[in-house]
Amino acid sequence: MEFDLTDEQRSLRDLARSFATRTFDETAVRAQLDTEHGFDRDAWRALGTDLGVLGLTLPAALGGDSEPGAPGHVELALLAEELGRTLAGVPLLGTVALAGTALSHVGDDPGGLAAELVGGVVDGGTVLALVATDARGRWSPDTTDVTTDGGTDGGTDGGTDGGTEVRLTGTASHVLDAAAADTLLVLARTPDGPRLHVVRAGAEGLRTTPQTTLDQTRRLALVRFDATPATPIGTAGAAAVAAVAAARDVGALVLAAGAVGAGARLLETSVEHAKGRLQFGRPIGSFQGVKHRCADMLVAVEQSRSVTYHAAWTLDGATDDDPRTAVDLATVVTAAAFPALAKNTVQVHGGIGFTWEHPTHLYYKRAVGDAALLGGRAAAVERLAASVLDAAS
Amino acid sequence: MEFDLTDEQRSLRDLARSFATRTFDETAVRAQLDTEHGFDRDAWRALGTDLGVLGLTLPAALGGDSEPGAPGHVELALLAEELGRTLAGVPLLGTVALAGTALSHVGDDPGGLAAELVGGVVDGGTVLALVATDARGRWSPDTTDVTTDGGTDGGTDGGTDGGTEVRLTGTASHVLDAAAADTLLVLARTPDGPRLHVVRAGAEGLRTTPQTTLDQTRRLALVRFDATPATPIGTAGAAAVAAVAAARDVGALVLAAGAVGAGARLLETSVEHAKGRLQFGRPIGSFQGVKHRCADMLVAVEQSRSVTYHAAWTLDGATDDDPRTAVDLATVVTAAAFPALAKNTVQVHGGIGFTWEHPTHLYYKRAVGDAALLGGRAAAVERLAASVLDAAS
Amino acid sequence: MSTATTTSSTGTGTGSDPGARRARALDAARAVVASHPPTSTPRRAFLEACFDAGLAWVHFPEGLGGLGAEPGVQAAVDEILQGAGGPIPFWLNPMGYGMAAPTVLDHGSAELSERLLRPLYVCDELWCQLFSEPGAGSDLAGLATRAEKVGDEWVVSGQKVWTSSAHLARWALLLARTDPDQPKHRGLTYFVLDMHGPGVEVRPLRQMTGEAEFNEVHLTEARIPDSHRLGEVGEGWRVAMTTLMNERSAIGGGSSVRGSGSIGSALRLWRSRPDLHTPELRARLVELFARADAARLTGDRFRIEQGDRPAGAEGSIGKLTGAELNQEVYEFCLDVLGPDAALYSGYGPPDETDETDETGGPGGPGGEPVEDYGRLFLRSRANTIEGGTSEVLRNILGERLLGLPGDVRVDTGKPWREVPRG
Amino acid sequence: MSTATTTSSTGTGTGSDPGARRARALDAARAVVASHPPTSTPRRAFLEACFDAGLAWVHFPEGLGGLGAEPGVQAAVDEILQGAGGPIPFWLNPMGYGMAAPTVLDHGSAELSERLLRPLYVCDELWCQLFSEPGAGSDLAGLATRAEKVGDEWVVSGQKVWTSSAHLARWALLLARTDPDQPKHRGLTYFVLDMHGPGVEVRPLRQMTGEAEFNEVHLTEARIPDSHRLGEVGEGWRVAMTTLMNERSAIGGGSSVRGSGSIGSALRLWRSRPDLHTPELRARLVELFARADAARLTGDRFRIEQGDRPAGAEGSIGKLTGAELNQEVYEFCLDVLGPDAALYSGYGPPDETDETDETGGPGGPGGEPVEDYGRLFLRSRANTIEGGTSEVLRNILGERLLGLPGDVRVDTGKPWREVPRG
Repeated sequence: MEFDLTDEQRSLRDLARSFATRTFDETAVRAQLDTEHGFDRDAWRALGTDLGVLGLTLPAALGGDSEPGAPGHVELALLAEELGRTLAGVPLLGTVALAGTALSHVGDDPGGLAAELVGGVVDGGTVLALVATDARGRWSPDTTDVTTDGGTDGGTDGGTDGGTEVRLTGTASHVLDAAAADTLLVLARTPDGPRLHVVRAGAEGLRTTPQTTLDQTRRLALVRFDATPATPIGTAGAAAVAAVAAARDVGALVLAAGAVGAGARLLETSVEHAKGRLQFGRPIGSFQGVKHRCADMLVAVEQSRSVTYHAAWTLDGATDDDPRTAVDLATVVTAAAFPALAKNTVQVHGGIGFTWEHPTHLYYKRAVGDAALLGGRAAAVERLAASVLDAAS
Repeated sequence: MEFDLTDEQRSLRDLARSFATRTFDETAVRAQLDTEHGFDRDAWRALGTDLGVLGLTLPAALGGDSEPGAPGHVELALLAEELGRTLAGVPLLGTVALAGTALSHVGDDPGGLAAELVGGVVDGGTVLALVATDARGRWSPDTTDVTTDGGTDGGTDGGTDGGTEVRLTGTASHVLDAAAADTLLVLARTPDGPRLHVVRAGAEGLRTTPQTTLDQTRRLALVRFDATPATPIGTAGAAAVAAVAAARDVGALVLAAGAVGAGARLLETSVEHAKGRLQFGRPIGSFQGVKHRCADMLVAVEQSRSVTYHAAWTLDGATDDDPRTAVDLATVVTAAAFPALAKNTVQVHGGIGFTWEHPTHLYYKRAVGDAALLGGRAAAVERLAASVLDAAS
Repeated sequence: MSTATTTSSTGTGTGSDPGARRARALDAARAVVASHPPTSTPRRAFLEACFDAGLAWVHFPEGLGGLGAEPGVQAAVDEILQGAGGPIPFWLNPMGYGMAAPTVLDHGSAELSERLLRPLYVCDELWCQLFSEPGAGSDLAGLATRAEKVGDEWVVSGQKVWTSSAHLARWALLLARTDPDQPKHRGLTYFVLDMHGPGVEVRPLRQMTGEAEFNEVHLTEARIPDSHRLGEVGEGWRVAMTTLMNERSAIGGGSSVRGSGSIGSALRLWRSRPDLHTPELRARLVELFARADAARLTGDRFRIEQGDRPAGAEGSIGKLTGAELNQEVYEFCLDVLGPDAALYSGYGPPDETDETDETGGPGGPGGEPVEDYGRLFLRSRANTIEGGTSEVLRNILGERLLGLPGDVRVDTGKPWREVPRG
Repeated sequence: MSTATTTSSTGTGTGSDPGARRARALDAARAVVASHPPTSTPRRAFLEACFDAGLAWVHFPEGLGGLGAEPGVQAAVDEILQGAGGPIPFWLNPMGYGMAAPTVLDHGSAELSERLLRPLYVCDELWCQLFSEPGAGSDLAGLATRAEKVGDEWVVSGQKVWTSSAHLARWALLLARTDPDQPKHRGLTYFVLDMHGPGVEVRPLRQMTGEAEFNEVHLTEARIPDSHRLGEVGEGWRVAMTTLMNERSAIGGGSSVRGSGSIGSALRLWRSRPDLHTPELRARLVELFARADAARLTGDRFRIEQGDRPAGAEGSIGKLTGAELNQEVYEFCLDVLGPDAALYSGYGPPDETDETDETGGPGGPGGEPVEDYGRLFLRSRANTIEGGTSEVLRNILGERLLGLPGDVRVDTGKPWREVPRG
């Protein structure tokens, strides 16, 4: 039943919290700010091999743990929530939610490429990046600026011949974890329509240029392909677009769940400060100006959690709602709530909350950065409006 | 200098406040709710003959007091602000601001009709209604649903022959003070374009049906013309449209100024209550939840006053701003602030503010009703956006 | 927790296990629906059958409308009864069903329960609540209505306000001050008042919509037998808190049907008037929809996470957000209506018999749409005041759920009569 | 109001009438511009000429940068000086020009004014303010930095924070506690501290933008001669209030140029990126524009209505609304930027020499646009905290302008050392 966690799910949550708290205290999180890729490969491997939680939503057929009766999105959301609480430096979003989901939807996998890649993801050994933004960083699978050689003048070998090497040329910007990735999964235009391609790090003609991000805990890069060798995977056309859209949905769930965890942590920090900070001889939380702000934060956290869990349960097929609508609702709510929670946390803390030394700015930047990913809140609002307002009913 | 009231202007304001306070205490205002037309003809006459303030913005050439060097919009705003404070039941908006301004802009007046009507307005003897809404009540001078007989099949007598009687047919809804008006000034489509026409109350084929209004202090009516005799006035086409647009601007100024006065009164009421009402053994105004709400109300009143005075000074030609932009700004700010002030007043008062016996609901309904007049806030937002955002700069 | 003569309301009735009790309740519901098909049985007869079968409140004791089952079983029973077309008892007698019944059971004598519960459930006797006073709104515990013991009776004088259905009610839940020398919370006692007795005068209270949905109740030496006291003398506040928590939870619980409530009203307006669509209005509506759905899902989640545990302060989240959302939704509706927002369906004379949805949302007792947007708009203005102002609710969230310190109090420990009022 | 040796700052200098004083000031300004054309004269020489001609603060006494004219004359003088290309002195030395100068003049000795005002104005000596402490933010009067009299000197220890330009300043306005046994407001004294003296350590304080615009200042037995005291011992709070009122008024006064400040930044973005326009963003921007213009016009109106009267609590309206507006405007900018909102111009290492506009708005001292939206966005987060939190400002509006009762105080009348802190 929706919202009714099983004992196994509770255990998973406890495990994830314990891991995140232990592995990503503030010092560890800050240490990642100055590293090349912004996350911790050892922790990633531990999540895969020690905890075994990276295949939750990846199909069993490819080596993951997801089965039709237990799709795993609720579990993924719980994991993402706990990792979000601490701003844990791991590439869950890019590798599992985006690239992993896209690989899960490629369909026919005659060369076993998808299974090979998913296998690497599941044991935490591999970092993937899904390239589905255009040259200006817009999430726009329909208008990617990367093309296969031959461009639009048409090949004759059809669109399903996995394994035949092609060459990619073009640019994609704002690609999550592109600089760190061992393998890129690239949506490129082909004569048969958009298609996913596998490109190995270090491939000829591949250049990734890190971009300076507002949120230092998630790294983006500009990716340029210049006749870069690539292996097509899955079918071209609508199927590829659908795979990327599915990836976006799961990515949005992970963002929303991360926002729930981070938002809950911000609320805790704020309440703690409001209880302990004395001004005018009394805790500032005894002033309604502060108390009511905290109350609104509580509402924001609880509503964020509700819509996020609902999206997870719906992706798992456990509600009557439309999965994409449920995910968009989660994005619309959390992408407003998370920045508001972070702003309110700064305000409750006063000047100290504005300093580099205080952790709040890390959360604030995560909130702002996340809201700019995957098409942003505006695109989710637009899809939600089309779904619930424009549809006949 | 803008915002620097002259001694004469201050005197006018004091005079208006004293009149409004004396004539429109709460009992008098409530008494008007149950009358046929919702306002007090005696008070109207007193404003004209005793106070002599109804011709402030009407041209001296037509018998008013407005001269090129002293156009009178600041004075009109001060008058409207003070009348708005008490919700004084007088037809200032419809008769002076809307119909009076339109008459001031008709141009050639060979028959002396405009002068005759303005003369009646100035001494408070006449009530006018400007008919410029369509059959659904939308303020849309370009698409009025009233036409002269002959419709669009073309007359040959040109468009400037004031005095020649024509017949009007059609419907206009939501016409302010139409049931009370001695004379209607009607925008109708003619073969030469839109043109203003004078229709006397009681004319053949004229039917005014009062509509039940949310705000009982301003009355609207459905007006039907069935081959109703009418006298054209002014030139047809762009000039008539401009006259109605000018009327709308001055009408919007009067609405904004009324909102300032009413809003200031709401703030005073709220502060008074917050000081005197004790809960938990202390005045509720000592709780930040109430105090901060009152502070926000103060900001709303002061900003409303600033934009409204600015619009008045700009209509008087005393600033570099564009008059219509200044008026639209005033509408955009006050049409949001006034309802918010009324809502906050209810909230500060608690249950008592929701009762019929407490005056707050009268202000609340005025705020809501005003926001629906003259095209509403949305139209002003749209014009303002076109002016300040879309214009090259 | 309860007076000596009270039967506990927790379900431990028959000694059977919970599963058996559940099965028995469901069987009983099916049997009632079979023997008294709600669509062809008079309402009163149907309700009598339900009560006598123990389906009124399944967790109540047998003979008093219950079967001693777990409270959670009620939902499944209601699904059977209402699924077959039975009425929603809560809406027929809201103060009676949701608030009076559990309070009388838990805090009154067995005799009192015997006397009151059946007429309450079958709607022979409606209930109202006499809590708020002109001088005691947010500070309910500061109320001044005085009850003095004279022999075996209490003599009550004072003024109550914001009473729904007082003119229709036979019984009232009354909170009165029995000891003004105690600090305010400790001098209150809770009673059942006979609204038909002498000294009880009900006056309609007209509100800004033009209607008189509420009343003032003036008490002038009204008399209450001591046997109609609920809980101990001086324990009225504690008893009332349970009651209020149930009320807020009921108001704030919201609906689990997407697009119901005020947002449903807005959606119907939107769909019926495509001529009024603009991109700005569309953007506003989808934001309101998202907030409404977030509130709805939060209500669902709390209900499920709460399970059989008693309602807590979480209910205040639904009440707070629902009230503010209602207001914004109806503001939106008026903005959609454009010039027609200036019109109204009529203030008319005060109508004493008018009854509307407590929440100000559309939908009468049967849920039928009432799309009088101007009236709904005005009515919604009270949503952030009635049943706890938004300020009080934010304090509750801050203090009870987050553990923040209370406002600085100037009345703590002071005898009630020494605390300034006004 | 002032110490015995102080010259009053109100303009009664030369015995001539106000009109004559005004004319004399304008003549002097024209003469300086003619003799020292600002576009070809070194800045320091130009400022010296202004000071010596009495044009620094025209209402100050002659010889101390003024001419004894009415304060209102300054605007006309500045129009001449700045119209010819002269610098805006406020931006060269904000704490010095706007706050230190009038405080030193009003509350310091004549000798101190002689020593300090000219180097201040010509920017030989910059100033900073040592008020806030880690434990005293909104509750500034609760500050703990201790000053003890030893002979003819004061020995000061404590920690200050949020000090702009502390690393560049020669002098600081310091508020310190001289009597911990008095209630908090009465135990404070105001000083001028030599930042170059021993016991003064300045540490950069890095903020979320990555910059270090502010500093912490640690005072360890720093010494101040008693002649550098401003006002009487124990009168520091009253002196500071004047200073703060001037600060808020300066921050909140806003600009009288439509479309300047943060909204101007947003308008430039909008116009330069038509590819990013959507109806929703357009609707948001015009609402922000309207709010910005309402704030701008309110600032103008208050300035004109205020005339020569001292700044009052009205200034808090501009500070409050400007701060909240700034934040929303830059949030809007990031939303316009879409995916690029995720990028940043770089946190780099802490840069101690960085100087930005105090208000977080775009525009450096000369007003040149600085369109680094990510940085402006992050910087604006402090706007609702610095110079008075929005909570404190709403209290000020409620209490001082509306006359509402104060928060219930638990520290009134208590000796400072007995009030809980933390």
